[in-house]
Amino acid sequence: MTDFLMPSLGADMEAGTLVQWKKKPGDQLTPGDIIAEVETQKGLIEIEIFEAGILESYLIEEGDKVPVGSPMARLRPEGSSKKTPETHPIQEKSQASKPLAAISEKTPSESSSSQKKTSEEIPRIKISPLARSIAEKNGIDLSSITGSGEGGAIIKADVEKAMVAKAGEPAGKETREAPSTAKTIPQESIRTAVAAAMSRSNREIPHYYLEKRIDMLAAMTWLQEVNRQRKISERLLPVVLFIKAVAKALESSPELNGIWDNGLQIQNQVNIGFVISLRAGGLLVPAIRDADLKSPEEIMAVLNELIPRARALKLRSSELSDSTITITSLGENGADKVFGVIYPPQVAIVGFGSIINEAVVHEGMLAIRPVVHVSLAGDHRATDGLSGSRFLEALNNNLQNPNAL
Amino acid sequence: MTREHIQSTIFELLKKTAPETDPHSLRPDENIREALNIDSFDALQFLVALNEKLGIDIPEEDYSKTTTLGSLTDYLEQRSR
Amino acid sequence: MKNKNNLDPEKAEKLLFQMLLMRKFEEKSAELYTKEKIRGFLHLYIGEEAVATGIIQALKPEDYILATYREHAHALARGVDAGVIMAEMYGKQEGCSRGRGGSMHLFDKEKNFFGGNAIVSGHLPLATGMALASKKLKRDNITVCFFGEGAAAEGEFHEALNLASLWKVPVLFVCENNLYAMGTALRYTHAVQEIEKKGPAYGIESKAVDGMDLLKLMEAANKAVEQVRSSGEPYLLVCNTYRFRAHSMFDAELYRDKTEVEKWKKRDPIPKFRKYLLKENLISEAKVQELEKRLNTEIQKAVDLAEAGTWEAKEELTRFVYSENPVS
Amino acid sequence: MSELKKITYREALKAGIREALLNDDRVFLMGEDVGRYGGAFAVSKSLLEEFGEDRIMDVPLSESGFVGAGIGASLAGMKPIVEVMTVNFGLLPMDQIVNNAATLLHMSGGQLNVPVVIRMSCGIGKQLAAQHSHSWEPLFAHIPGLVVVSVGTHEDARGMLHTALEHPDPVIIFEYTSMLNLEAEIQIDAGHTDISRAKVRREGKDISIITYGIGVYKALEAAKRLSEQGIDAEVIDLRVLRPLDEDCFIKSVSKTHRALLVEEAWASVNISSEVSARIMENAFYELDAPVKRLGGSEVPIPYPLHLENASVPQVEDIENAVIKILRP
Repeated sequence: MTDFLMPSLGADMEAGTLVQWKKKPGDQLTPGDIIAEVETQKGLIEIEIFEAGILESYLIEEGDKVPVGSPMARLRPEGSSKKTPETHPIQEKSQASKPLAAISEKTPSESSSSQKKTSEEIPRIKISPLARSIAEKNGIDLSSITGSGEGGAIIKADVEKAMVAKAGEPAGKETREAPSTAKTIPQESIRTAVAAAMSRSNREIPHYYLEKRIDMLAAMTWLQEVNRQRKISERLLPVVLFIKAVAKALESSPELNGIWDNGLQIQNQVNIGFVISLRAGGLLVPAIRDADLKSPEEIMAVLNELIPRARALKLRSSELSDSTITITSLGENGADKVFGVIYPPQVAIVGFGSIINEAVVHEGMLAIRPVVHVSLAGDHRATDGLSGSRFLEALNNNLQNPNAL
Repeated sequence: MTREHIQSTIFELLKKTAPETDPHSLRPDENIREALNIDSFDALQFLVALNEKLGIDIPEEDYSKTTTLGSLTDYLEQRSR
Repeated sequence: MKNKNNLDPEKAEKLLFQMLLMRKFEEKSAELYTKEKIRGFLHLYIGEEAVATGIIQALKPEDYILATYREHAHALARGVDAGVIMAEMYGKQEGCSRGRGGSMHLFDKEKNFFGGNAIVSGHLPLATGMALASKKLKRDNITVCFFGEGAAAEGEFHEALNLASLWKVPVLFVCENNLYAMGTALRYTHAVQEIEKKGPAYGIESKAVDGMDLLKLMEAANKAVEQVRSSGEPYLLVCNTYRFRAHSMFDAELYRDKTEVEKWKKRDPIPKFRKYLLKENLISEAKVQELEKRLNTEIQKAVDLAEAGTWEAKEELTRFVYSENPVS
Repeated sequence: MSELKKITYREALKAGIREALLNDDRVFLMGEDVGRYGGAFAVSKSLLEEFGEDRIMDVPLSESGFVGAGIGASLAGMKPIVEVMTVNFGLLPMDQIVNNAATLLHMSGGQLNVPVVIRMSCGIGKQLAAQHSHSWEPLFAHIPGLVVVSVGTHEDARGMLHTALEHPDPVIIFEYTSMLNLEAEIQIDAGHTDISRAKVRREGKDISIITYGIGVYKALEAAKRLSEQGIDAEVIDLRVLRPLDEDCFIKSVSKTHRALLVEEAWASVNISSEVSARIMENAFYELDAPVKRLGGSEVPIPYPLHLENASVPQVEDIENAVIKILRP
């Protein structure tokens, strides 16, 4: 038995529509017979048969449109009674081409996503290819060179001038590393990164510590009142008040909101790094940008978006490098107090212990009230205890007036 | 809503919050957050998810009734009636 | 022992076999095309076999032949092996053009077969130039150039005829007038439909002949070839013929009537020639049957060779853009 | 030091043709008005008298016909020099050049090489207006299978034809109408031109001016003026536009680190476009400034002299462009 296939009548013919069968099942077929009429984009074409035999059965009906190579009818070749059907050339072809198609589907999406990542926020320096390669070979810092080429581009002559200047300088000056552009954060590297940062902090930063106990009754009452009126998904956590209160307190102590790079550089933006511990160990400190300008609701919204992303290790590199000060908060059920280690190059970290009930003297009376122990670790190169003390006092005031946050 | 349904929902959501733990091993009187090491943010997310799944809103003043597996199940069962 | 048409049994058998081979070879090609073994364009000569057979039998091996893209039969008549032609149509490197040309570009320099030219009329100036070279080099070979009546509407036809006559070079122009330039009938393309009238305008002797009758063609061809060879001047022979099949495989034949095709099929040159040979006792029934059998073996051998052929390595792609041994 | 001789570009071309005719009997010149008229630009004046009409053939106005015949003659063993009076008529035989001359070797699987030489005069003449002022070197240089050369100096006007005729593949030679009367001194015994290599016409270290044809003398003049301002420009005559001698200009740019590309052809998709792309591909890290191009203004060339001059790069334009690159 063989299949009669929709013939290919031209390289540009992809399919044909069976208009009419010209032979019936049982008919004797001789080469040259017209078996069917097929409609193509070029018009009606009579389809010729090339082998002798008997038309066994139709496999498609009049009106059907099928691709070239599709079986149209079954034939019993002359002389033979039974025969295994031939393997279909078209089928073979499509199978063979499948893996290729799969590969080509995959590649573009992969490459485009990786391209997107690497091109992110790299500052462009206008420089000729020749000048760039000379500078790279000789370790010349391009940011210090003024270009004299077209449109201010750095050209070979400029780099050579810089090389002469460099040769005159004392050796050993370290060039600043380019900002990291790491994107997906490999889990195992987080521990290493934390270790490195903390070791560096301990090695380089002379820490001083201050602590203050803050009465949280007003803040908690306010929070309960606010949350009572809200759907559960819109409720605020106490940490939101901590973040906002810290941000606001920095207004009067801007020297704590800065970075140390051969001297204190006070930062205009208040980007609060918020310590998120990962269940698998290690921690990440993404920044809540412009926290001083955000309402508590906005800060909560940021947390709702940021924390799941951090846990999935899907932070952008800028979110990890933007912070100007760090907050670590242990929540309700942890230790009473936490003393942080400053995250370089920042100059301060604020630690909030658990909110606990303690006996306190209030208006001359002993009372049980919710309190939080807040610590400040400061870089003694940048600030001293007086600034820190002023900051904690302001923080206290802010938390006593939650309405104003 | 059956007690079984409530419990299986609780287990499912806890597993999502703390994937490396086994919520089924919780004793009825054990503090969930301490046992499974869930911080305040995740705790809130857990309650939000419960609300979405079961349609039960838990006011903040009732948070104290939700600390153990037993009390949480009782509470939800009662609220669902 | 030759009869009045200068035929002896040996030549008679050879010519009949040649035409049967052309027919069968192309029928097989059509089948292989539908099975996607052969791709690109495939133009069949079926119905016109007497023309190539009649003209080429009159030539010497050193004569140059240029043909069109409907040239399988011409290559076969010239003695290019059927298997090598089939391999070419498969695109295999065992083909006569290493598989690079396909159906439309059969070349065999050794056989002085210069294509396989698929720009209509583009090879007419080449033919004139080749004949010019023969004249300049004082060779006594002639150039034969086949083309369709469609080509006679191109400027290059007129330029080539004018130059050939002007320069008095030995070229035989053979117009295979099958009445259709693709799908447009002669009456829609030529103001003067007797193509043979176009030769005298350039001072070229011209003649029309029945292209469905091998005997008449042989007579006309022998005379024309002889004249070109002896005079060294061009000649235009118009062979009025008909293709039974569509222009190419993908052609719905909207432009002509079935009854017209059937009418022409009655004049099929192959049965006509066979009948004549039998009548003249130049061949026996038994011999005819033996030929048919040999034919099938020959075709099968051709297909086997093409099937067993190999693909030219991709690394060879850029070979022969330029000659490999340029003079420095 | 060999003897110098003052000679016009026209005389140099003619000397080249004459030498070729004397050198090989198979060489002949064919073209419109090459004989009795003496050549449209008097390049072949008196050659008819010297060599006779078999070797110096006047042809009718039928570019497809006689270019095709030239190709055919070369296929059959002759060495034709086909003159297309000007490139402006070069589109008429384009089919012959592209579909036959450039294609036959590859299409026949390496069997048929086409050793024809086609000369065309080219470029802006003297106020010949839009239809007679074309610079179509890029059009021909686009086609694989052709060797395309450009005669930018007197030395090449005399020395290029010989090598072109020795080449086994079709060579298109572009000559420049506007340079015909230009006088220059050439060495009497200067040999034949290597048409596979570009030529450094002036060595320099500050910038590479890469050009061909009419651009060569203009660039040399500009380089002279620039040297007075302390700028040392290298001038490269590409000479062969296909296949490009990449090594030459890549080496030069690697030395000077800057490139200005100059030609008269319309700026988009011209030879400079290709040269520029190759510099990017092969010498990107050597560049100390962006590659700049000076090409023809993209308009049909107008008749009035001042507009004609404005439509192609002049010496001052080259000079200014170099200064702008070096002293931004």
